[in-house]
Amino acid sequence: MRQLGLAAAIREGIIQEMRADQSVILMGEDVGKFGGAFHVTHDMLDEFGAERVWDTPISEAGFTGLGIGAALTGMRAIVEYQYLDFIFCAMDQVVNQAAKIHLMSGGRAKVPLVLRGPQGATGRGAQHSQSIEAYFMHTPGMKVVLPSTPYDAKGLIISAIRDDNPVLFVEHKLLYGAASPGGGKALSDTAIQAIGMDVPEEPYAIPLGSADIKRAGDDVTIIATLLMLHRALAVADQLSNEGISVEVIDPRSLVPLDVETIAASIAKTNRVVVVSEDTSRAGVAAELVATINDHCFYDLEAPVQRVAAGDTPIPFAPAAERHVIPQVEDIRAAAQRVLSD
Amino acid sequence: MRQLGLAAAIREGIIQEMRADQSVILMGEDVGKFGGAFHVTHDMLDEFGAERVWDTPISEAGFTGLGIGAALTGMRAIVEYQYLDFIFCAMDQVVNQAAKIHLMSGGRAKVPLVLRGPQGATGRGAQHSQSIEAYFMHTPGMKVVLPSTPYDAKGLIISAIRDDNPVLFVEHKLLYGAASPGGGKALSDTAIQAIGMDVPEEPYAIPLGSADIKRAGDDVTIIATLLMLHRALAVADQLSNEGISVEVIDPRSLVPLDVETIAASIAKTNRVVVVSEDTSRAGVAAELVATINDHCFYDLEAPVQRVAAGDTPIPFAPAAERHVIPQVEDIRAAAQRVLSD
Amino acid sequence: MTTEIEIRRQPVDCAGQDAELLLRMFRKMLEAREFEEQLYYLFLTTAMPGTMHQAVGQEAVAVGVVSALNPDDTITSTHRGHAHCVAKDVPLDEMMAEMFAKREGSCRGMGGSMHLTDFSKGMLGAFAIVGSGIPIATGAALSARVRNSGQVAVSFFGDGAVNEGTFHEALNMAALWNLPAIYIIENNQYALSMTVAESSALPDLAARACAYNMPGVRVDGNDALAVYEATRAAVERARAGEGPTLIEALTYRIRGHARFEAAGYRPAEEVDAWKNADPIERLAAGMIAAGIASEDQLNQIRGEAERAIEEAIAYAETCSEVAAEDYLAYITAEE
Amino acid sequence: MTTEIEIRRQPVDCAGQDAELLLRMFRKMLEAREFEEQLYYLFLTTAMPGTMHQAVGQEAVAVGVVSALNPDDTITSTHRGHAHCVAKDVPLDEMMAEMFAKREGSCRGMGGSMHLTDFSKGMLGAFAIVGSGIPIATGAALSARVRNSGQVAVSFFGDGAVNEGTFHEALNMAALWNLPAIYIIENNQYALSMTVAESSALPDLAARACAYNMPGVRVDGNDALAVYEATRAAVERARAGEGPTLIEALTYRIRGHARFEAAGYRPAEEVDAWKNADPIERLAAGMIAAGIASEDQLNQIRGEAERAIEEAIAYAETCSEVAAEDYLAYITAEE
Ligand SMILES: Cc1ncc(C[n+]2csc(CCOP(=O)(O)OP(=O)(O)O)c2C)c(N)n1
Ligand SMILES: Cc1ncc(C[n+]2csc(CCOP(=O)(O)OP(=O)(O)O)c2C)c(N)n1
Ligand SMILES: [Mg+2]
Ligand SMILES: [Mg+2]
Repeated sequence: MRQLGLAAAIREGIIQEMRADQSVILMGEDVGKFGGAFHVTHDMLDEFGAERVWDTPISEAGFTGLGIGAALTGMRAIVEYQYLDFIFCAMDQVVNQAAKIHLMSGGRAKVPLVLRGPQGATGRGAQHSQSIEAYFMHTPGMKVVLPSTPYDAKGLIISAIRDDNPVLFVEHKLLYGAASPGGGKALSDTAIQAIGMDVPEEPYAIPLGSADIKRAGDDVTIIATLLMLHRALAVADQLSNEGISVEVIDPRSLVPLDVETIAASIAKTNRVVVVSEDTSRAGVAAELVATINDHCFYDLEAPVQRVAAGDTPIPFAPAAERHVIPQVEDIRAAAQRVLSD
Repeated sequence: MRQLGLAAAIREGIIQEMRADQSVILMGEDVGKFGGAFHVTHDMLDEFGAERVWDTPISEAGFTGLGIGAALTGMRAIVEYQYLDFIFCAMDQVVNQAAKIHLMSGGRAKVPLVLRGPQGATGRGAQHSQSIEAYFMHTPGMKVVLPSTPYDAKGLIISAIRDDNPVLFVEHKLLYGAASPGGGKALSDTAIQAIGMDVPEEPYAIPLGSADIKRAGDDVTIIATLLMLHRALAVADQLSNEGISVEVIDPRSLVPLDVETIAASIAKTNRVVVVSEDTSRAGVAAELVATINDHCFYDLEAPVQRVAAGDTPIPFAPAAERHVIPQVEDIRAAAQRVLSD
Repeated sequence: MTTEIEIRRQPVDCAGQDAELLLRMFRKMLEAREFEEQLYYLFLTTAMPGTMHQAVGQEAVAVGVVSALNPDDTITSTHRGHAHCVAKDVPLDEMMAEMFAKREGSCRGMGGSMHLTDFSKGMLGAFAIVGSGIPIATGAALSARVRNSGQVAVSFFGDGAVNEGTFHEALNMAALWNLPAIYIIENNQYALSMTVAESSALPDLAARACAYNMPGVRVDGNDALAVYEATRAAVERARAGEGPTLIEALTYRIRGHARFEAAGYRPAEEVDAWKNADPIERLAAGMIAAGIASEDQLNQIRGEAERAIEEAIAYAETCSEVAAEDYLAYITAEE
Repeated sequence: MTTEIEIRRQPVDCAGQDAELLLRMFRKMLEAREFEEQLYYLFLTTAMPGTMHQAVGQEAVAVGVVSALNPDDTITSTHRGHAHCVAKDVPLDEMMAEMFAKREGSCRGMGGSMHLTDFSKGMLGAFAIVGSGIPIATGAALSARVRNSGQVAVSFFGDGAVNEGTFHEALNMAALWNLPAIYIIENNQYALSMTVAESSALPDLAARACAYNMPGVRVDGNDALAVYEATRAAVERARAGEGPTLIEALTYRIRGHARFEAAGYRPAEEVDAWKNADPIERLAAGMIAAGIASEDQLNQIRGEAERAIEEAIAYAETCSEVAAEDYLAYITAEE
């Protein structure tokens, strides 16, 4: 089958939904004429015109609000942030407005809105490196989706666009693939696996809330998203050489979360490592640990190992950034700890 | 000793620091002429003048940035948000700027900034009821402080002002006490305990990162902050009638967190309930569960019970709000569960 | 630099104007007034949940603006939104039921006073974060343009809201793209305790449109007809694809900021002077002077408005209580 | 409505001007230019970490503005901040070491290109979130006022940044309170791919000051002396307590937006035309025409600037690597 990179897969999903549904519009900085800072929206302006692809000023709060207003009145709006770090400029619109409108209206208003963009640490310093998903996991009324492969990305972006709620769709710069400016570096991260690159040409939807077992195993469960999923798979490879069988689960969406798949795995392995690139404290990994505590405590033979970014703004120097962000070795060490505990 | 309410205690702490240190300034909406929407800054404009007490336009991002700029250049700035829900309008300034500047400058710049205001659900609907501390726990570079009694409030606000970092200082409307417009309702919440109301007149500082055992006990540990601390104490009262001895811990600051005090308690009781008014998912309680998993797993005889607000925007109708926010009965039921597990 | 504010007391100049329009506006203003006056009384005497912000004295803005719109045009409102809802034909019964936190409320008891909304009437939401509705209305204008629907979108907000970044960002985009949007600054001269001169470097708020290459118009906000006319011109511009307009309607909030707030920061003479410039009385006097209605006719309308609110209260009292778990159905929208 | 942009190529009019000032500006501009040109080469040929945004062609703005300041006046900068740092006397060695992510870097290797900072020089920070430095500089101005220090605070930002809410909120407060702040729009005519006309409803950006009752001045941003003069007037105003000024300096970014960005959205003739309006050459020509310096003298300065950058690179190469755990000392400030 035809192979695509992640950026290209997301792009195809968006284009197909825009073709199928006139109400889908796109907005953000440099998304039109320029085709998007990471080329995800390449050529869309040409195909769909300036009434559906809006090149906005640098006004994150403003154009997020525009997306909400459009979503309230019959559109499905896709809003791109050039880096997800900039979503904080629009935080009130996302947290206080988009996420709350459906409930505040007693279910009468809907906000079909996709908020998407790239994140992840790639040597750009504290303001261009964050992983932001936990802020929105903690914001009721939103869904949070994170694809780790091109196949998942296409199916998930289509579901996100069709969803009637605000959906944060998180993309990792290092996973975009060679076609994108983020791709150069991607190729140099040796842990990135060439998985899920066979992408069907026809549109397909992957339901939100369905985790995917990226690798089946018996001895220890590793739960990871985005780039960390690839590092977890690298660890699974390494450990299998030592006779240890690792199950790697990709939640694919954190809200809704597929607790069943996770619990079934833990019932089998009794040992878990959770991995996330975001800041550890009150982050994704913390919530996963708490969820496992809630549902699987008596299945655990050792404390869940939580592996996440250090509780620090992300430093510029590559050696320091590497120390903050979980590396293959860190995940491997955690797996070994949970196995020996 | 003289008794004070929480709002009055915070006010006294701020005034004493402003008297002692010319570099302390205050800014926010209606903090001067009007004395603050909850009267915390009452009469400060008269005493300190318009050069130190700034009545700002409704420009949260703007005046937060002003506070940062002032803090970078020799001031200690205290910024009030009329409700903490509005801090999202300033989120970029808080998360991307204030919290990261010290690290980005290689330790050469300091941002002594207190961000404070009231939060908590009091029948005002989704945009005036949130508990926001987890967003900032998850933001490295900040400290997060939450007083539950007037005594703590005065000692903690003084420490917060003297701290060289951005500190989020969270106040709960229902705890403000009768002198404040928030106080009317406070009196009608029967769970609020008259504790820590003896407040010394002289200034004193309570170190950040020092938890307080509000009630000692042996059978189960309840960790709670703000209003929930009072509800936890009410539960402890009720259970003591049934011969169950509850230890109630008030972390007082979530960043830094006094893990030692918590671990020592769990080593004794082996059973824990964590309670927080913020949204459960990826919230304060999740982080506490994860921290306990990290440090105390082998001391646990039952899964930690997590009690927090439902994963929903906060509904207006009082019956619904009560269902979302942890009540005395919910905490009590959790304690009973963890004891019988 | 700042336009000196003159308090106008003269009757609205109704000569030769459309009687039906004037009477309808009069009735709507009375309903809005009575809705809030009765609420105030209910808050004093019963266990009403939550809080509320009264627009008493400002009714001509809401009613004048909305009277120039089509039913399918959209609006966004604020924490002070009752009058906007009344003007936009949100059923009084449902509004009152919402204030009582009842299931039959316009937001099913989930929103309350600060979030009164009714999509079926083009009322897109009351946003209680100051300034937050401005880009949302702008998005509705963008959507109208994409759908080629001919609708206009109106955002109501206060004098305090012009200092939020959202005002700036939204107005720039609306003007840049000639969106069919209309921005109404309800300048009641105070943002809680802060006067316009204390919070805006350019206290002539309509003039702030200069930065967006957009027309800015100041209008007597206690003259429903003047507000109507100014809005009508803006609507025409918008529907013709000529872009947005900023309208500053000068008015006064007679009550405190919220529920029982005493507003001690305002001189008593100032409040009194504005009480004597009441927009409802000015319209009544104008209609009588122009021979459009008799005192009797107007009294009859007054009685009808009072009864409509009485009935709304009676209705709300009989509605069903929100159940503790109702909200679970409204967290996310699912097919 | 929009001021037509005229590309000026004439020599800077240096007749009767302070030679020392002109030569100093020339030297600073050369250092900034050379710093970035060498960096570009290093990014091409070595494993430089991170990215960078060049201000090649815009040096007259940074240097002209800062030349009108005292050493203890403060500035904030952006993602495109190298020239601001050079102008503000941040040591070139430390700047280069920071680019190399070395411990001796001005931010100890924690900041990088987008966050070059040096407090000891009044350089308060490079803020790479567009618009975010504007209120921070305004806070420095407020602090100067509270401390009665006589300092002014300058915020540099791009034409794209005027559309952020922070611009609006900060300028309003600065004007409202007459703070000693100066706002420099470095209008290089593009925000990544977006032209000013595509993103600003009022493309005459200086004129946007109208909304804040603040003077707005447009100046030839490739004429260091003109920039200097405009800033000097603003500094005088600010120090006299008369409040802030908005200055729009019209210039052009000769390179792509970042590192290897090709800027294919710009017509080649436009780029060429601006290359011929180079601010360094214009100043050189002006000094020669006015007899302030000889070609030889200027060549000597050119050589010195080149050597200074060479030395900075040599220094950076010998500096020590940041250790993996260095950052732990910088997360929070503790006594
Ligand atoms: C972002 C934000 N900041 C502050 C508040 C608190 N607040 C509510 S209304 C108000 C005053 C608003 O003034 P204005 O915009 O003039 O409207 P008015 O109340 O006069 O109708 C304030 C400060 C808020 N709701 N939202
Ligand atoms: C809030 C925010 N939005 C978007 C970006 C991405 N971005 C970086 S620079 C830039 C263009 C800025 O244009 P301008 O302000 O004119 O400065 P210039 O790059 O021309 O110097 C953009 C969109 C950002 N860094 N911050
Ligand atoms: Mg007002
Ligand atoms: Mg630019």
